Amino acid sequence: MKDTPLSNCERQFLLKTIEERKRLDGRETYDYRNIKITFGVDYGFCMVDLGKTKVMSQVSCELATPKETRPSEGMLFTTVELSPMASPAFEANKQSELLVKLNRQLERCLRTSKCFDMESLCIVSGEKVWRINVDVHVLNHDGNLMDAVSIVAITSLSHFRRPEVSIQGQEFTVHTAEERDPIPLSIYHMPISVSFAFFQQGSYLLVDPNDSEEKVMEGLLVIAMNKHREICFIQSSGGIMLLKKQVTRCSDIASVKVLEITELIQKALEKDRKARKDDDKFSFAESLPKEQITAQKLKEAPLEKMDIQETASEIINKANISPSTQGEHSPVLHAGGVGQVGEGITSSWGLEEDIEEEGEMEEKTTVKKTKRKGDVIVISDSEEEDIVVLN
Amino acid sequence: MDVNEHEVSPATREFGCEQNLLSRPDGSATFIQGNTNVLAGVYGPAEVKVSKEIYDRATLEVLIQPKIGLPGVRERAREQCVRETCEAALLSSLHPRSSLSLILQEVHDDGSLLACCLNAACMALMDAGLPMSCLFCGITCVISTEGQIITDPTLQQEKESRAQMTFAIDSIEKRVMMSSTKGSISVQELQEAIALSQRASERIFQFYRDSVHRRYSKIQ
Amino acid sequence: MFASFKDKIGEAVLPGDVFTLELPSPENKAKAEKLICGPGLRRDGDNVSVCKCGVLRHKPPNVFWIDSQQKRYVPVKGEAVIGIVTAKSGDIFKVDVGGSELASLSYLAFEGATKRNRPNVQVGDLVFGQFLIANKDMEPELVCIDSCGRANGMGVFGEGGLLFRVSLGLVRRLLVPQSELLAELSALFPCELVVGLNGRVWVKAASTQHTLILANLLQSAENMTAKQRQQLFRKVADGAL
Amino acid sequence: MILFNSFRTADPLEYHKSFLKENCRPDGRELDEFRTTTLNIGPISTAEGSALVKIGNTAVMCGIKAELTVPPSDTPNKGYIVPNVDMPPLCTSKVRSGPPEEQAQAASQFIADVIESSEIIRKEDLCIQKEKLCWVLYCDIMCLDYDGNLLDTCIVALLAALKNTQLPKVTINKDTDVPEVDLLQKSPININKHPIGSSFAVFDNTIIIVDPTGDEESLATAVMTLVTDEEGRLCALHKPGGTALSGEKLQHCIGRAATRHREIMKLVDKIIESMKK
Amino acid sequence: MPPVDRRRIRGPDESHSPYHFVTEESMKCLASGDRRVDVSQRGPLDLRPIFARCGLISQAKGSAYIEAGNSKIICSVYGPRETERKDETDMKSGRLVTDMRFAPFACRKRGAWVQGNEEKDLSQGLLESLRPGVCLHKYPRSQIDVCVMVLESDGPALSHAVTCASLALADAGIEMYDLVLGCTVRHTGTTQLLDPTFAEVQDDQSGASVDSQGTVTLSLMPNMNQVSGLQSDGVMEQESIKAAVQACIEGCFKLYPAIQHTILKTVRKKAPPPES
Repeated sequence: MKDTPLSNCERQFLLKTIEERKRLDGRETYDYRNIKITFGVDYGFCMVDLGKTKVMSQVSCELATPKETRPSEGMLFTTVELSPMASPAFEANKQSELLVKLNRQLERCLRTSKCFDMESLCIVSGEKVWRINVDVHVLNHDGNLMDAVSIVAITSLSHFRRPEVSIQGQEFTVHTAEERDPIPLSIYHMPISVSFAFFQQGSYLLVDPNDSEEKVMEGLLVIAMNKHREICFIQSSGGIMLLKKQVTRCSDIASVKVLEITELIQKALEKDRKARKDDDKFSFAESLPKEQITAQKLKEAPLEKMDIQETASEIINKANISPSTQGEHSPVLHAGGVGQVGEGITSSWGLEEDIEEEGEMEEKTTVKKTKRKGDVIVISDSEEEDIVVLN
Repeated sequence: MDVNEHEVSPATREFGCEQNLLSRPDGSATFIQGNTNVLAGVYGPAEVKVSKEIYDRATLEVLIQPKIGLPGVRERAREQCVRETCEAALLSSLHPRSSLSLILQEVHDDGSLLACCLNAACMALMDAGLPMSCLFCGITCVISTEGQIITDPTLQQEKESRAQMTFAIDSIEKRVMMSSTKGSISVQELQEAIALSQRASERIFQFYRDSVHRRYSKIQ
Repeated sequence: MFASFKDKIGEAVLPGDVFTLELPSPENKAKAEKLICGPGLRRDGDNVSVCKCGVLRHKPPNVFWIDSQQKRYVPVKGEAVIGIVTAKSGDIFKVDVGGSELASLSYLAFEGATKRNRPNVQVGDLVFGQFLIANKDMEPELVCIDSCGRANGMGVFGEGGLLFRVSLGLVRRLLVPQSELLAELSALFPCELVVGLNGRVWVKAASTQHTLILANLLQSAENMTAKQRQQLFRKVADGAL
Repeated sequence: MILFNSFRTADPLEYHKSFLKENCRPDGRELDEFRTTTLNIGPISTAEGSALVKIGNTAVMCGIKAELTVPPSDTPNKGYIVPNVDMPPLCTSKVRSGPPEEQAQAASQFIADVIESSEIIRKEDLCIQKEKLCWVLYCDIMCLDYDGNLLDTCIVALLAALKNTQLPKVTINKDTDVPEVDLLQKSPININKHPIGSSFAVFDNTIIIVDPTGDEESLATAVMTLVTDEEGRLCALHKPGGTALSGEKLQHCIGRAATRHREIMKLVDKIIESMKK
Repeated sequence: MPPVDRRRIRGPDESHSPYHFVTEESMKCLASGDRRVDVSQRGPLDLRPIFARCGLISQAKGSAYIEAGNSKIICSVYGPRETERKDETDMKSGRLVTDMRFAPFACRKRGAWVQGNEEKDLSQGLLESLRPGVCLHKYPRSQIDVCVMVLESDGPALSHAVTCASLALADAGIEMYDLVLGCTVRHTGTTQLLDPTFAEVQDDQSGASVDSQGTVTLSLMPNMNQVSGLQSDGVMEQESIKAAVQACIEGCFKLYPAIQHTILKTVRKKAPPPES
């Protein structure tokens, strides 16, 4: 499917508003859209809404053999998936340029920046380590996927807990959540990416561009940073030329944004932690927006089971009164290992091709054919069971 | 049948849904059954690839995305079930040579996942405003080791059961559109489960109706 | 299922709901057969079944249809839409109207256009036109002239203005004669407004600021009652934004 | 005749319906009549067990290959059964070469579910030594000619091939901890249950026919496969969508499936019997 | 990590064929399998009895099945149909597409579902052998698909595949200059074995002491007496190769009457002669 094309009219209007330092959704130049962070039942699940952009992530772990180069370190695998749900332009299982870029950037953001302790994931050096998988799904694409993906990935990693392992020499036991409380990963810092869109040869910039702004932008600068103002990666794309001044300004803005977002994530994590501690049963139904008329809820309810058995028996009995009129066919055997039943239409497959393994090659087929004719007795509609024809 | 059993396991868990929650798809819905949650998005009628074009009806594609890892053979089989159920409900001959795509994303599986997929699919198709001859809903039943039939089971109940059945029921005559079973089932058990599902389906259809009423409540 | 249509008018109905026509008494038999089913309704013998969810509407004496809030547009003959020109090929333009296929638009289907005097239309431009051909089996065709060959408000859009998308239900509400919403909107700021039945709205006011406000107001009017909406509009008029 | 053939090409659905109206089918069968089922057990000597099954034109070959592996860590006393159905481009013009398409994948999953549900073989029987060694049975089912009713054919092929399977004796050498395989001592595996499938197709929401051909499958509004075992229990009621059926109609189909089960069981038993002679 | 096949049901990550662990005494019984020890039964230059039949697969335009000893091969032909690759520059003549596969249970060691390199090579070999025999210029802008499935492999499969495929092409009514017949000779030291079995091929490789051993596969168009394909593996002297090629050609001519007969029978069945 194709995306709706951008009309000249929209393009011109967008550029004009940007020149007037306005944005379509009423934001200021440096404003982020609303960020909403939701957690689920499982540890390591997180859903992030960045305006209308929606992404979700699930962290899981499994036991694996470590890499030979790093025998005492755990492994981290990140997978971003662009669900065809997110945009009509996305196709399932297609390695698009955007997907490759997002995957690569997320990997740089999390793995290369060493944001959590990989060594604590080692169980037996060189033999068994934890492999942490981050599965990110993009569910609705309204621009700035990179920032949304980086927020959801680091938040779900911070939320995740892995089973505890006790080691006795070379032997180890993995404890279930009932036996021992699962333990969180030790996160050193939270790298968060901040995207800047540039327009008019870099004379205007916007933070957190949405889909239509991304369509008219000339260049993009992504800065990933943690709250200690340490830059984890910078990526510029689109072939714009930026002044040193502009980059430093962006990194200043990024540091403020990262601080805000980190605080937001911490708060959300704290809230969830408290809710779990108070044993507030999480429910997805509770997380539905109550004020919206597009949402609806229904409490659990019993079902009257009284006469179910009678209804069922009745149906069965009724069917048994008129038993199938179709008589059973009796099988006919042609040779050791070959037989047939029924006499509906016969197939284009002769019966004999597999059983003829002996005989002279030359005249074989015809000889066999004639010989066989007398052999096969087909019993029609017979109720007798013991008629077997053998060679 | 004593009344206490109902308290042990409710026939249906808490339901929730939200329609039109995604901005990009033509129709979207999330459906919640207890802790099971599925998100659905629909695009179409849209442009169809020439290789997939059908001259007298729309081409429906269904994609089920698991939460962890990539989809495999099990998802393919489920997609087939959902697709053929939707095809029977949709009046696809009204949009020939076009494509309809339905994407289902597992958000959390706590039992009855296929049923929840069907419910989310139906809600999303309704939201997209695609013409349908009837609605459908999904209900999962399991038979516990004691022989008790439990509707809308949790993952735990599914694991402890000896047999599992998922049905799709149509909204007009409450008949069986889709059936997928696991485990060995006696004929009596099957018919009981169908009868129970038919009864449970009425609640789900009422829930659909209430949701739509609420959604259109502000348009007079 | 339901005895009659009449009780359900103005209420939300779901696909699969079936109405039985009132059994016609001999004298008004002719009348009952004349029932006209609009979008979302299908006649099946003596029954009328619903195939889309939405609100059942009735226009006396005997027109019924379903008003739904869908997003995807399906072309209908005679409807006026805003299209985006995606390509020029030979004597026609290919226009994206939001349907399942691109619509075609002839060079000659503009007011005053001749073989020599071709209209100035570029790829990416917006056009306002109506469907000359639109059915499920054929490629839709747009024209920018009415049956008398006059533009009648149709044609290529000029410079400026903003294009945005709303639901198809809202568009129809904007286009009902004496639409309250439209009246309230135009009372706020003087503006040019073009509404396509395919859910695309083009607006142009005196300043960018005003254009933006109008667009945002329209988009938020989707799920509001008349009262909520008027409150919001009043707030805007008082200069809250 | 020529007119009739062109009717078939021009409007296949009406063509079929005109027969169904008269309670018969284009190939001359009654509505609840199966096509001739031919079974050839053990044609492949390189497989531990094999069977070729034809239902009408549809032909499926199942070959069982047994290999040795370590039992799964969560069930250390069980072996593996790995079924796969493939529809190579050989069997129909609709499939192009490449990985299996949806139909074949769904069939693989269905066969896996039937194996699981019916407990055709106790997986415990495949374990040679707990936590150390077990058999994995690769049940590779290949469609050679596709003319409808793939699932029934696959199940009969699988069952017959499993009945034909002979596993060599395996012992673990205490000193070296290496398994030793004695090809001279082979024994059959214990078949715990005998699942047999019956497929149905629905036309116009009302007419139910058994054992649909390829044409009938593509024109039907719904298809359904019922799998029963010898105790009359259902191992699968597989109806992937399509038009709806009432409980009563299902019950009728279950009755037909029971008759079919007896029929095929007799066939399989007779052939196995004849091979022993 | 190899990419995981998500379109099939997966078994354990690793499993081993029981033949790896066979005890010595039962190994002997394996090794003594199907070989020409007794010359009176089958001489070194005798073919195995062959059974051939056309038109088994109802869905295909043409099909054939061949059984030679334990080797079992089935082939179907689809087309001529619209070519898939439209960008191909040469549209004047048709395209022949071959796909040769082994069923996973066809060999003693279980094969993978995914087409391996060996199968791709064989497909290519099959294509090269068949192409000279087919009047491709009669089918412009179209393609003819030949699918070969080896159900059981007992000895080199390519030669039988060629014969089977040309039978299927004939059955499909594809215009051909001549039939294409395949034959294989196994050369070990001084002996030459026509139409070898798996055991015969296997046995030689274990006895590595022989310095001249190899396999020659040849495809022949018997009426035109032209060789359409020749392939040889292993190390052989020129003289041995000459002899092997001659043996192959003779083998093909031995094969010819049986194949001719099969075709005649098929034709007669399709269009029975008017009864006089």
